[in-house]
Amino acid sequence: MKSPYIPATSEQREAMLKTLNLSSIDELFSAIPDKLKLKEDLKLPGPYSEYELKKEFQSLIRKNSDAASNTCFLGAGVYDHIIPSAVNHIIGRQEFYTSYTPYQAEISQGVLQAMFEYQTMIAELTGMDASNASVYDGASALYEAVLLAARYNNRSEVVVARSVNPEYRKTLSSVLRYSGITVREVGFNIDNDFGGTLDMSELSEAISENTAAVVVQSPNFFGILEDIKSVSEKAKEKRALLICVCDPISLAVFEAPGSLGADIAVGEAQPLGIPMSFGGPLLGYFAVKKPFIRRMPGRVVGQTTDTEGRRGYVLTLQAREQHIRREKATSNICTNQALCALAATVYLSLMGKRGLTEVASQCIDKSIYAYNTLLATDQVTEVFKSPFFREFVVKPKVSPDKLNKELLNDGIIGGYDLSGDYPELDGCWLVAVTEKRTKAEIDMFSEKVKRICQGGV
Amino acid sequence: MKSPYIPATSEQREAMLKTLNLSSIDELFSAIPDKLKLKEDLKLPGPYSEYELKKEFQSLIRKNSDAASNTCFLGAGVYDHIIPSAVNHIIGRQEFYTSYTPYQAEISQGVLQAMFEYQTMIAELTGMDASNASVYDGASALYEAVLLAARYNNRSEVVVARSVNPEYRKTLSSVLRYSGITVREVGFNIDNDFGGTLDMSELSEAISENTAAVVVQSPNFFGILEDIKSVSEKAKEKRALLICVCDPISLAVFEAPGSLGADIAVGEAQPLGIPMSFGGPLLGYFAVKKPFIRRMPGRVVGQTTDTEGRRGYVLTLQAREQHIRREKATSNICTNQALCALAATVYLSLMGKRGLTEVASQCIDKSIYAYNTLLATDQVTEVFKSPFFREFVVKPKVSPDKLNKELLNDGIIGGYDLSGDYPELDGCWLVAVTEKRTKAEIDMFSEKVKRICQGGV
Amino acid sequence: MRDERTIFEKSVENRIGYSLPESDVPKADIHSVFTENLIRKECPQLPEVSETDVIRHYTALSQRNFGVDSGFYPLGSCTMKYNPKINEDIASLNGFTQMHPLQDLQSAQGCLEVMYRMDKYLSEILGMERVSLQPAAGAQGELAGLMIIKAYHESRNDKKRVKIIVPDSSHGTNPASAALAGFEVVHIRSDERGCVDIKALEEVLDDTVAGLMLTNPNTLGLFEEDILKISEMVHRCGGLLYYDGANMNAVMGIARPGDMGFDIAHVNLHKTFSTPHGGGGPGAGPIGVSKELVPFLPVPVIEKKGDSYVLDYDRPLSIGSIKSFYGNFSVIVKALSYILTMGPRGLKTVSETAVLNANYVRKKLEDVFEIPYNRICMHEFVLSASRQAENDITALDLAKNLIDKGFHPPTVYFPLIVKEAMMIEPTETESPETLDAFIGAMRELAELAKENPELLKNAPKNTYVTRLDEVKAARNPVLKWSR
Amino acid sequence: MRDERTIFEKSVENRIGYSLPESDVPKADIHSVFTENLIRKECPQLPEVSETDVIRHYTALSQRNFGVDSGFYPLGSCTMKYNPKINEDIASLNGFTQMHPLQDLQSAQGCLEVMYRMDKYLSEILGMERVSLQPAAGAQGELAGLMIIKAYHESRNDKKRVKIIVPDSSHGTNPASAALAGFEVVHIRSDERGCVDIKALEEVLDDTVAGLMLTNPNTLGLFEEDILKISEMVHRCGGLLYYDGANMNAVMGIARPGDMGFDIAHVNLHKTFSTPHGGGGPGAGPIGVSKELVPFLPVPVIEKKGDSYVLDYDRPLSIGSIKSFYGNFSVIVKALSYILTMGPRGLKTVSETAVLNANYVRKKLEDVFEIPYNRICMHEFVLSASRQAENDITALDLAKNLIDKGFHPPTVYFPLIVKEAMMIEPTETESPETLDAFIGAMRELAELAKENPELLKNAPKNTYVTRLDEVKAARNPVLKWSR
Ligand SMILES: Cc1ncc(COP(=O)(O)O)c(C=O)c1O
Ligand SMILES: Cc1ncc(COP(=O)(O)O)c(C=O)c1O
Repeated sequence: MKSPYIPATSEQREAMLKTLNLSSIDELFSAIPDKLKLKEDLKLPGPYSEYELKKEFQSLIRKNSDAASNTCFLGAGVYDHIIPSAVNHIIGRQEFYTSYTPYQAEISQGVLQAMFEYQTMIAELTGMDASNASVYDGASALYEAVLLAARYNNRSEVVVARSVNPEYRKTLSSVLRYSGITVREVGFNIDNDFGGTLDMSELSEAISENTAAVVVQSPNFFGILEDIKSVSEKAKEKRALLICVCDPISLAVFEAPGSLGADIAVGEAQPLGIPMSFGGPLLGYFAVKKPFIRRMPGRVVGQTTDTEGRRGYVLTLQAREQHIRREKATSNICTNQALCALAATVYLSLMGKRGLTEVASQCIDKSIYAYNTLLATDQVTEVFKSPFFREFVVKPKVSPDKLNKELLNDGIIGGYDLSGDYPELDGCWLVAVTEKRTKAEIDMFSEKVKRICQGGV
Repeated sequence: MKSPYIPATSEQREAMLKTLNLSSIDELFSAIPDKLKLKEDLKLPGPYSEYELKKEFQSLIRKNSDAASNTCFLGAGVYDHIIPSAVNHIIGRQEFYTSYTPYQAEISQGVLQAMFEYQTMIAELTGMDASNASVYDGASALYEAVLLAARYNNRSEVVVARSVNPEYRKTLSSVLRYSGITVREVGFNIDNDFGGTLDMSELSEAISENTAAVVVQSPNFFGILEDIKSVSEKAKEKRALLICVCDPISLAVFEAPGSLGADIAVGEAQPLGIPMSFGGPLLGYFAVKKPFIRRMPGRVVGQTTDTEGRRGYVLTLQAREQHIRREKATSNICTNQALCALAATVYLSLMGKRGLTEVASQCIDKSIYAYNTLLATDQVTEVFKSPFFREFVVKPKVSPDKLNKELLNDGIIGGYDLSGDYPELDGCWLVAVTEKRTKAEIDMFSEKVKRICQGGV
Repeated sequence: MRDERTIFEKSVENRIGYSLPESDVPKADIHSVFTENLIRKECPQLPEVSETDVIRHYTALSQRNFGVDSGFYPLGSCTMKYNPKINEDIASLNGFTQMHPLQDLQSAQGCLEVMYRMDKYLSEILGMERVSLQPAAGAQGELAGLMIIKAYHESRNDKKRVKIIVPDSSHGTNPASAALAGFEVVHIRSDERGCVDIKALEEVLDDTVAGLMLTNPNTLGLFEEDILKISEMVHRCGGLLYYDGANMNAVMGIARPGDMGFDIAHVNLHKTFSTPHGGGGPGAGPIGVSKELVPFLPVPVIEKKGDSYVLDYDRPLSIGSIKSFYGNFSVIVKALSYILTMGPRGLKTVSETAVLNANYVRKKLEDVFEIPYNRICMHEFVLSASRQAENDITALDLAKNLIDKGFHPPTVYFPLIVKEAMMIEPTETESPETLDAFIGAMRELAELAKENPELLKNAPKNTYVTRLDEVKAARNPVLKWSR
Repeated sequence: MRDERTIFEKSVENRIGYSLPESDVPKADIHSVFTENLIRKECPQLPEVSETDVIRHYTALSQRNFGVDSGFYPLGSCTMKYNPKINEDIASLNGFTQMHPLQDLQSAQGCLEVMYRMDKYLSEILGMERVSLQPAAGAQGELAGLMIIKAYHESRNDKKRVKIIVPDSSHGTNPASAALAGFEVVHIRSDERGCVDIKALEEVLDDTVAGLMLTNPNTLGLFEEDILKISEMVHRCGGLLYYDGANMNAVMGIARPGDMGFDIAHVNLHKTFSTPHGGGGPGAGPIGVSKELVPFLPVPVIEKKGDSYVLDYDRPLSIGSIKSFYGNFSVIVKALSYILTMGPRGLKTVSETAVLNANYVRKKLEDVFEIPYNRICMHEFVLSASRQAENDITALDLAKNLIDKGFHPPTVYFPLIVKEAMMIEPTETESPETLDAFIGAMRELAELAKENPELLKNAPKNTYVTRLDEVKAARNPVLKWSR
């Protein structure tokens, strides 16, 4: 078949076969047993020409309601933040996006230096000593962290707050299933002043000499800030490691986990300039304190010098990795999320310290405004009393599921229905409000919620 | 005002002023008479942040019906062809689009070589000896050509077929208004077998010893092929130059003007990978036979060698240009349409000789199919008998204006209403059908036309 | 590594780089549809290459080119400022790029609103009554403007006005456009301060003068201090004033050509308004005119009628069209995006910073280079390599050495009235650190020109090609590739 | 020109590179909302730079990087084929990028259809029953597959199967993933033909074996001719077969892992299906399974219910989730775009051409390089620089010299069983001319290694940095920039 992506012409193919003393392409496959050879074409559509392809995908996206044409109040781990245009212009440079993992350092200084800068930024945001060059997503970052901890202190239990993102906890349980590590979950306060934060007394009970690590998320899945410092103290008492899951934008204004006793900080860096993309690719970040540097999973870039003494960068500490240590590696990860890490690096460079703080502040201001506006409708009620970041829980008079479906008709992507993950929060609704939302949109949102709840759609 | 596009901080500004021994920015403007200095801010909106800006423009484009979401049968000089994705990926490289005219050849070999390749392709398509590196559009290419001709043979009349694009003729008349050159127009056949082609006997009469050039377009504005060869013979008789306006896609299958006696070939190269963009930027091409090379307007790239004897490219024949010859220059053009010329070069490289022929053939096949299908509705009638390329004239039972308005409701951008430019073709409709249209779209189009004409919208 | 081949030399018979839908209508036999003499005998010899070939070829070419994103680009008179990326995104929306210029205007109200607003905003910035967006570049704006001057005088039956005056420092497009519009061009000299010589002007002003073209600040980067006087003089004798707005970046929000007495002004959107230059174009050169000249504007003019925007072609005094349709629309979209991004305060800061940056560089170079008109300049200044010329180092040598140091050279040998001219325009988008680096490089070159001039003779060395033989190119022009 | 600074070293206090809407809601006092100990004492020290700074900085970095569009990239095992530009355009449509994974599924039917179709198409290509798109890369696919193996045996109450067998030529992720899934790893040697040593396999097969992981063609680029026998042996002893699909580019439309007897297979979309590798990721590593193993697939599984696509989480035997949500969706879109572009015939031509190209290069190098298993190979082959090593020229030296000649080097020192290995995978997107250029370069290097080996010791020279000290980097790791 002729294709613009396969340059060898049939004349050239013939000539190459001749060089090989072969008379047909089939002979190249003589090592494959005859009975394995497909006798018919694969049952696939195509070929599509470029323009037909475009039309085909246009017809697919017509079946989607996206957050560009609808107003998004959904978060729950993936957020609709503003992405500066310059980000895509950089990651769209072929030198970046069509290159492989930088095995050959001398012609990969671009990716390598960018990853070095990424590591620096993540370490700075989290207050940790070092970061790797990314893992798949927040969930996989978490399981890598737990595995590190269990191997480090040779313990077999991990204590996880139920206020940690349920997707992460599900993934963790799956991956730990055959590891000999068990998960012990700790509940959260509901009706008291600390509503929405993890239950400290339950935590104290849960931690033991066999606890490899304690996992806490802040802001937690409900958007509520946890008291990491106290958790840290409890963990340290039993010499368990502390693993913190933090939102990177919140770290512009909230204390870094590294300053609060965390040994490992992990999380989802999608909010840093990466589109939601129906959940992937995301960007798992992974940062540690010094003792754990040589135990990190995945790629790490280090600074060094060339033969002329000039600064340069290489993949380093490879002795940890699977391609050298095989089954003894710190992780199996090979391909990571480099281009997303580059996007985050460009995003953080553009935002700078002021910009990121501005984003975080607006998330606070706008989510508080939305919270108050919603409560003022009298159609939703308060669930937790604790202060939150970007996201909050309320209980509307009609079910979240029904509410969301109705809102969609008005061009609004509603909040997350907590009923499935938290039976005790049946009917509760997790609403996210980023800097991208305007007062007008929030007012409209509250108005629609009010009307739907009042049955007057 | 703080802006991401103005890096100097206020501290740095202060320091710079100090270096200049100035105490305020105002002092920099002391040469400007006080009474000229604006006392108030300009009355302009803004500043908009990037995201607000995007929303603002989104709301503007919502007021447009574009040819991506509607089906376009409109041409009349600007065409809706397929543009391969790779074109934009190349012209989106900053090294190309953010650079200036290649005055400094050694760091501009990219643009220079690309323009050299563009010149080669245009010369090849048109069968001419040389091409310049672009002018603004087809219309300006035409007036430049007429000015060249009049200066060359020192004559003061130009004979122009009325079947030449009316936009071009209007522009030509405007620009010639103060030049001492008069335009004499030649009509076209209507009711005979040569319907739609220029009237040869009228042409013979029009050409005189004072004719600087004859201008003919083929395919002409009605999509109909002209007999360039005969026109050429008539022009040569009186030693007038022949200027041909040709569509570059049609040149894949139709004889090149250079082989038919044209001295100058000009036209609109927008169909070569350049979006319609509401009429701009377009791409004027300009090609000539040898005697006229040093009389061309605009930039020309030439091949040369560097100090090591290696092949390289420079802007050349600059002695023709305004920055050297000032009022004696061959033209006033300075900035041209380089990036569009690059797009055309990439387009032609991708298409290659087979691809361009395929595009041209499909234009022929699909426009013939559309013509026959429309006529078969019995609601439109034939106007001209001559064969056409990509575009044809019919006369529908309802006025083109009404038809177009109705069609738009069905997502169709209808043809061009000829009534304004050609009173004798009142009620006639110029319909373009490119390779982009499918049989289904054409059938739907005919069906809608039929229904509208039958009054059953 | 080094691959000198053109795309044609990479062609392989039968290779393809396209992908088109298969036709789903009956195939016509072209030989039976068209007469044989119309049909091309030999297919045009376009390259036969794959998409990979094309992408690699032009990517490699791009790597031999220097853009604003590559580094400092102080090309005087060209205003090579940074082009915000968002403008590119906006202009590439289907809702703009996929619009046909002739479609029903009710279905193109978004496009018309873009143009209507740009007309208004540019009028405000220029201090003019109305703006036409039709001209595709500065030079075409000049042509339109000069035609308006002609039409204006003719409308008053004043046929003797055949001359346009231009200063000797003016850009070549000015006289060239004047000639194209059918005028006789009269050059006048600049005075010792680099400005219009009032005496010289006085001498040529009479009732054959149609108008004066002026760049202000002029191409030396100097504001014409006597502009009010000049304007008064020209008007008194019945002429009009044309403003070449290539240098608007110096005065936005500070002073307006309309207030200075100019009757017509063009702006180069690809300079002041940050639309990228595309390796030579496309640009856009809208022209603004005073109230009196509005009737002469090119057609169409965009008007608002009730809630709708319409195109007005019915303008008997109009000069007509100087280009198809309505101008370089995409470029206009980018410029609108830029204006909205900056707002009135932002545009003023742009000019202030551009002027500050230019003066800073000037100050830091004045002890080592000759600066013929050395006083506070506007957004750019012109230095002369005349001191260096004593050691046989030309402006061109300095330019080529700057390339090796990672900078795009300034404009050289323009304006014509300064010997060994280097015209330096840093723009507001450059940081003080970048300016300092450039100043450092220039000072180093000045030092070398004194101490070790021969070291400067072979630049550039770090480029894909070394110095190119321009004479050879012009003497025996090779303008296309051939087998 | 040379600018070694990091973005942090370009920071200037108070400079900004962002542009955000101003907040239009009341400002909360963060100190009254949150307790003091939650609030950060010191702002994170991010760079303070302008957009121009950022664009120039990362543009300059990009210019120090080599991509597929820069040239030939025969990195064995990585399938560095050209990435069609249209795939990027399609994946960047708002209708895909701006979708939230948790929004009402009725409002995301387009996304679900993309995934449903990819499940079907990949199943067909692999000869499997169903596919999960969840794994983010090959290694995560392996992990999921091995967990399925574990779950399968456990579901049958077969708890003694604790071992996974991998050949010594296997990729490091195989044993690493097996360990992560809680298995004991057993390595077996390859035979003299470079394939699984049947005897060695025989020896380790018993009822403690959970499965065998195999790459086919293997990492030597050789098809495991005895695959049916191997599969029969493993199955007979109660084990399962896992297919590492990194090398699928050799056999699309020609043979299918499912038909070979494999029970589970992953494919790397960022290799075979042409999604760009992004400088290290993201990729996608979907896994396909046989009918028997469908119940164990990760959740959710996409099903069609009437006219709608739905997500099925209610799968009691499922291994659960190994990643958030549904996989690297954007990458999946690009791969779907690729499959539709090629169609069934196209994919077959891809594999045929990839194999032809590899054999052509092998043939043209076999007289000057040692090729340990020199027979018809599949899409890649491994040569050894052992002859050159006699003159002290290593595979690494050859690699670094290729850089200076404009090529990305092949994979070196893998697989581990070949000394001084260079693993060459040209892919089908390379033209014969490019292959010839590479062959020429390799032959020239072989010649130099014989005649003038010292000339090869200092490469690369034409790069931004020369050879880098990796030992230093690892000994005293500097993993972040600090003041
Ligand atoms: C002072 C001056 N006037 C006029 C022009 C012509 O503008 P354009 O190149 O847009 O035609 C230029 C551009 O170089 C210029 O610098
Ligand atoms: C043979 C083989 N198996 C597995 C992998 C791992 O795949 P990934 O990098 O996608 O995790 C690779 C990639 O390098 C490989 O070459």
